[in-house]
Amino acid sequence: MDLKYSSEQDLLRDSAFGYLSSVYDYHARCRIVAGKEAIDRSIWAKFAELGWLALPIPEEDEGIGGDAVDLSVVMEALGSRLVVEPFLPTVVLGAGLIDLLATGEQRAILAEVAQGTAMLALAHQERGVPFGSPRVETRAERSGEGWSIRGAKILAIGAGLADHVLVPARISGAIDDAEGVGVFVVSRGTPGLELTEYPIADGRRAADLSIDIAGLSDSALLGGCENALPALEQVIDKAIAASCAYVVGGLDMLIRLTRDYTAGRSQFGKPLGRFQVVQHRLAEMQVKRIEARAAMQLAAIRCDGPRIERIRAISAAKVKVSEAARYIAHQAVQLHGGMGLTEELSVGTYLKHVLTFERLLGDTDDHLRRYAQLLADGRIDVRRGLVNEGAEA
Amino acid sequence: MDLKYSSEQDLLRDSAFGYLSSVYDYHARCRIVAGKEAIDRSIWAKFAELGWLALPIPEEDEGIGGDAVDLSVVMEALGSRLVVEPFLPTVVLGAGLIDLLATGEQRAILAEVAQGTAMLALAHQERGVPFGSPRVETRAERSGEGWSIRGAKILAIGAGLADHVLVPARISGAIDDAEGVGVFVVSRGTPGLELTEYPIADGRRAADLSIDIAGLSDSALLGGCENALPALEQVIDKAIAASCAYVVGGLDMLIRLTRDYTAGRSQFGKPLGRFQVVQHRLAEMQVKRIEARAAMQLAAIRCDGPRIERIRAISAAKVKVSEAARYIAHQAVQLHGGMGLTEELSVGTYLKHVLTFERLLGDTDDHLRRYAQLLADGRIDVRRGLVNEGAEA
Amino acid sequence: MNLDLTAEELAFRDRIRTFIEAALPEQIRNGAAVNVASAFEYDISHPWHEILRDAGMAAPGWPVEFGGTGWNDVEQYLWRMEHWRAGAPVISQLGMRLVAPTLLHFGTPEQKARFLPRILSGEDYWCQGFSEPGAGSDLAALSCAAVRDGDEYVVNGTKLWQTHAHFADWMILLVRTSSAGKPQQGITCLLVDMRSPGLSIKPIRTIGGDIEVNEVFLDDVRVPADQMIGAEGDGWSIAKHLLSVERASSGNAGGRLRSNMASLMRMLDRRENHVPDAFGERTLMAKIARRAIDVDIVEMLELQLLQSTLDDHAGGAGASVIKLRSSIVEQEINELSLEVVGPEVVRWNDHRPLHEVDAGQEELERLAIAPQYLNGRVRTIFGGATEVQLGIIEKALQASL
Amino acid sequence: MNLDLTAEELAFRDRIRTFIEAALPEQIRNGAAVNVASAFEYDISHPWHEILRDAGMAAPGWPVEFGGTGWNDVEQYLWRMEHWRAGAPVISQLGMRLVAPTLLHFGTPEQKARFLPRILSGEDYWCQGFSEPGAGSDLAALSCAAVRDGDEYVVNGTKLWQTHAHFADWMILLVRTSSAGKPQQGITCLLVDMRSPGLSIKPIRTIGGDIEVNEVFLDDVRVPADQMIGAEGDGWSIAKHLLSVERASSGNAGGRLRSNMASLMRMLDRRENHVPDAFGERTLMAKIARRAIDVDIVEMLELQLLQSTLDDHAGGAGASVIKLRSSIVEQEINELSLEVVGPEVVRWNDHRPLHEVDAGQEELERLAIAPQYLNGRVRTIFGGATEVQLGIIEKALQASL
Repeated sequence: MDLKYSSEQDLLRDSAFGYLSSVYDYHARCRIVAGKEAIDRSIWAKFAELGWLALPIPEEDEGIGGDAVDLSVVMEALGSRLVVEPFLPTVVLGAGLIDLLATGEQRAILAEVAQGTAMLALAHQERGVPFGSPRVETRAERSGEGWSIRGAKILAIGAGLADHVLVPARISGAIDDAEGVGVFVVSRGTPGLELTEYPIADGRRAADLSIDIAGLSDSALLGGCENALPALEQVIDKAIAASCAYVVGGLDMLIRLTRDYTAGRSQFGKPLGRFQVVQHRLAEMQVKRIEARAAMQLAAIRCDGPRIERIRAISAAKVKVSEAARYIAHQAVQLHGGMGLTEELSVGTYLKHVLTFERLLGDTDDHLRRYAQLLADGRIDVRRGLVNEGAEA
Repeated sequence: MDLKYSSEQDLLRDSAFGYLSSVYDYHARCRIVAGKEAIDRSIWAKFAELGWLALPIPEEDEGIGGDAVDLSVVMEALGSRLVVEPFLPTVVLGAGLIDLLATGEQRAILAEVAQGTAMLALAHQERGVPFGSPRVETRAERSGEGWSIRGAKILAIGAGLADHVLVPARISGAIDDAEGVGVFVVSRGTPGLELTEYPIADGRRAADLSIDIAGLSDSALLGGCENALPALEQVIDKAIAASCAYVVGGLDMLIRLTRDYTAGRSQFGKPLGRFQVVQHRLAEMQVKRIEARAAMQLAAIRCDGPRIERIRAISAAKVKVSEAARYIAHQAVQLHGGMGLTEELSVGTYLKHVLTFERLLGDTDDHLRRYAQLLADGRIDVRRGLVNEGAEA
Repeated sequence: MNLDLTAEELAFRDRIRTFIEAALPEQIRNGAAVNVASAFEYDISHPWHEILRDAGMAAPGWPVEFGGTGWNDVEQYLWRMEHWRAGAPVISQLGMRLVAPTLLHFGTPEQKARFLPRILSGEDYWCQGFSEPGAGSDLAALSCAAVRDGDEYVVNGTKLWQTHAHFADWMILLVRTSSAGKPQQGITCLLVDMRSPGLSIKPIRTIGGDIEVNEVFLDDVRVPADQMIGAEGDGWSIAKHLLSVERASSGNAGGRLRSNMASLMRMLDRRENHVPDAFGERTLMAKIARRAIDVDIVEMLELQLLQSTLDDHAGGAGASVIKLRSSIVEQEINELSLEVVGPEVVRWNDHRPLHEVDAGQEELERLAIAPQYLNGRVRTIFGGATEVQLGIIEKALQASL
Repeated sequence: MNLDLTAEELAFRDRIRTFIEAALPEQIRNGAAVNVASAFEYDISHPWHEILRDAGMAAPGWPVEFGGTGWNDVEQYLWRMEHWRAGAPVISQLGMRLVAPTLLHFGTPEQKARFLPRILSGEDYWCQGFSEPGAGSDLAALSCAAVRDGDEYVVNGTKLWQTHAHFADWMILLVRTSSAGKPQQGITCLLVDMRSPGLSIKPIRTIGGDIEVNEVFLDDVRVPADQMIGAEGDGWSIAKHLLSVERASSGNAGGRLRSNMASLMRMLDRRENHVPDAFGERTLMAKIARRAIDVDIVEMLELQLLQSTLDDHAGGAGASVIKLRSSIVEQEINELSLEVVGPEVVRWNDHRPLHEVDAGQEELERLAIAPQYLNGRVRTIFGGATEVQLGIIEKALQASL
């Protein structure tokens, strides 16, 4: 049992927080978001230089071979500044899914990601499909040596920037079958791939995809795999763990901002921070943050483990972090008074990110249902503690 | 539109609160509960004298002909002192159901109730049957000129005291049919009626019934009615409205007790009541009480109206009053510190009543489901306000 | 007790319902439905103001001699309910509901004659000048100063959170005319022409993307002394009166909340291609029931306030209870709306006002949900923050028997 | 990072699991399962104490020379987890976990030699004498006074909330020996024989029906001066140390909460004749999931504390966060248990201890749910009320970078 960061992780943490605090204050972020692409490519290049983009990529694919805890360290730092560059879609979702599925030549994309020369996106969401459902309406059909794909996807974060978009499509079976789904790599500019890009609430960009592609090469199907939903579930779980770390980074910032604002601002003749209800509110925020952080770390630890324990930790984290984040962001705005509701301060932007975090990758009820199902099936035993007890138990 | 008490209701209110404050302090209640019957019959006689037992009974049955708002006035006063005498089972449930169903000679019981010479109970709950379900396992069968009844009931409040117990039993149809249920009047001592009496958490007593009765006279079936479930639903709704009033009476007392205790008790050098978190806690308690009171009054107003609007108001009241009561009772205990957890003060007894209130007659989830079903069916229109708009709207 | 309308009230209700249905242009109704700021956009509320004015119904609460309708409390209540029901905007919030009552109560006959008709007609649009960067909930701390100079006051200072100041012709301003005595003393109320030299406005963008509030800078702004309300030093009691009017009239909260619920139910009905998941759907419906119950109870509290029975049980703090609860319930409905729409609620369009965006009404209504939620956080901050209301309610509780 | 046990730890865990399974009498396990007071009943915990003593495992946390086992932190953690898992009671709460650490830290060699062996053996059962009618969370306000008279102190005053004082042989008592200076000064710590003349006990019944706490009256009680811990006036720092030990060791909260969840799941499985209502059942299951998640996170916090990483992020207030959350989560599990059992949870039996009632174990477990909920309200009051913990957490937040 070891819950301490390794010395490498401590270094990574210092470097990540240090670098971002030097280049990524709120005003810098506002400028980036207002720009044409809504990202800063020089910062992305620096991410590559610092090795962050190579972090979870295996060493044999020119990566660093880090684990989910390493990833959580970087995500927490990114979240503390609400970094908009597409780390999650490129490194966690895109490279993560390629790593799980791709074989041979297909894996070359991983080196491009590590070097910062390729951005990726995952376009898995279809309109009206609930979290965790195996439903895939987008269809892939054999045509000669290759594939043709037709369908539509929505809310693909970072797809407008992506050099390659990963598109799950149904190769066989009925629309809700658990098997028969493959993931295709579709490169930017492929005829028949139409992207409609738009901002989402927190300033990042997403795109809807209209897909009517013919003649995609045989090698576009990752790993030749026609049973990719388990890998998709796994990579989405990793993305949830990473997103939780990102949010937790922001929560720490929100609490500091609020503590400092209430210390400096007087009302009714004394600093707001000396009113007992404000003090207890800050303490409640802190308690929820500490819980959220524990949940996020548990999720990172469990990310690469067996499925049931992974789901138990990931869904727990999504539920706890969502609840904590909403409470903390609401109270941060409340305690900043009117100022918290303006774009002049960063507080509201954190709230906007919390809004998107809560709605994407399954909401609280979705995750409670997923957890409850495992409880009802007896696959989660409430008497079992968190410590891995080995094969016997 | 009139939300003021009538002058008669003001008088009734003054008399009810006045009488009970003179005879029913916490220590008097403790003595009564510790007694053999766990009620005080001289107080019951006084209730009769004051006209409370006759309140909802029609004038033609030697009653006063009051409405549900009149009843709520008395219930609120009874609840402020946690009166244990069986007003709810006798007057609201028992007399209420007889009034709805009984014909001819059967109605004579109403006069006995009004005069205080008969106590009643309703034994409708069967083990494991959810709130609102039409399921009745107890069976009644014709035998010659009369009836035989077999079955079991649980948690019949006040049944150990009752001169007559009202027993719903299935006369025809499958176990879950909406029709085919009648209500039988079974008098104390009827052979084949076995009662097992026990206390419930708040000090009142209930009984389980084991029923194997033969040769019950034909006139035992109230009104000869074999479709009594709608009347049962209606009288249970009335009992919920009345119980809400009872609880709200207690909440007022809890808040006063807590206000006064925190004003008198010092900690860290000043009265507890001067700590801002205590002040805001008291205010939150007060807000919830005021909401609960509004819900209770709406329920009383709607009690005798059309079914949908009745359910809308009754289920709303059960939900709001439950939530308010749990919060207020918990906080009252918390702010009394250790003292709130002892039998020396009355605070904990109110909490015990809240516990029973929440669990009986449908819990919060049951009532949310009932309300949600009407919403889903379009029978509650959220755009419609509370003001009765006449037939057109 | 009963909640029945009399035959006369029913007839009145039918009459105004018919009137509003006929008079309200679809464009205004649609615009109001996608209004994401706290106040209704000027270009939505002003045309409706003109329609009501022409119908003689712009100022129901005013005395008849100034253009009021002579309706009683119940009729005014029904009027407001029907507004929300029809999806009509609230007009001229500041002028009608704050400045006019203040003038009626404290103004000179000349001031009434000069200002009221132009508020009624819509010629003058008003904003308030109370809050300052250092004085929000705590008005007594205000420092914007006015010095008498002959027949004029010379005003210097900064005001913050002036809703629609960028549309306004006039501002009702609180200034400090003396720093002697308690801070509540020495506050004075002036009416200021927004075109006065030395007055400038800095719009502030909210997190919902809207420009609704402003910072207003006063640099040697000269205000004629006959534009003072009451006497020098009366400002505190005028402001207190005005804020109590605001609190009491912050309703019709029930109607507003019902309109929020109606919007939520529309979102529910419109979800496309929703894979039926009985449990998820029913869970959502139970949550909606929870909010619907809250709305029912807020409305019941308002009816109790209207019938003067609420304060018996709230020690006089009934309006605070309603303000506190209605703002929280509104926020909770907003949160539930996010959940009802699901992932697609994160789509964002920056253009304001949203009703100008070239898209279908259904899409606009969906795009409105996230900014309404964000801007809606203001409900528990402005107009007396939740923490302030709790303080008022507690004091009332301590003072009650 | 990982949560794996080493092979040695696994072997240790297996060994103690096997030991407890073999050693724990069913009667004690059943009694513990229907224990409705906060502490385990004396007649449950004492026999288990004797079993552990005979096995040399009564005092794992003590130094080996006094009878400790020499286990490291992880091993002690596993030991406690296995206790909860097996349904074993916690033994001699006060003596083992409060008095002994205090003696070990502040006691003279003579005091250690005199008292520790008898705590270990179970011969002496201890209670605390800190709180007073006027000094609960605010210990500095205590007024029970001791005056030196030769080799003795003469004590007069009243103590309140003494858990199991009616079973105790000894009491660790805080008294005021001086009223000069700050109220924290002048507090002294004495060890008092409960059979001393002048000492009397008034049992207090809780709302759960139990006699667990007491009021203790001291009327000219004479205490030999060699039963003082530390010096005169050291009482405040001794109490602070002791309370911090209590807070840190208030765990294994995770194990306790898991055992509460296990009881809730048993109630769920046992519901008789339950008409299947898929929606209601699934709603309940989602609520149970919510609580199960809370338990997972409390346990994670405890593991972080065990590994000394929690306080980095809690500014040193990690133990307070765990105390606060574990007490609230326990209360929420209790509330959910009421809901799981349904209407029949209102049945009441007055007899205590409940395990003496002549009924089946399943019925007793159901009868225990309501009193456990009621008595469980104490969790957020005693051992540092929630409000006190919030104050500690806020101070730590202010002091952090």
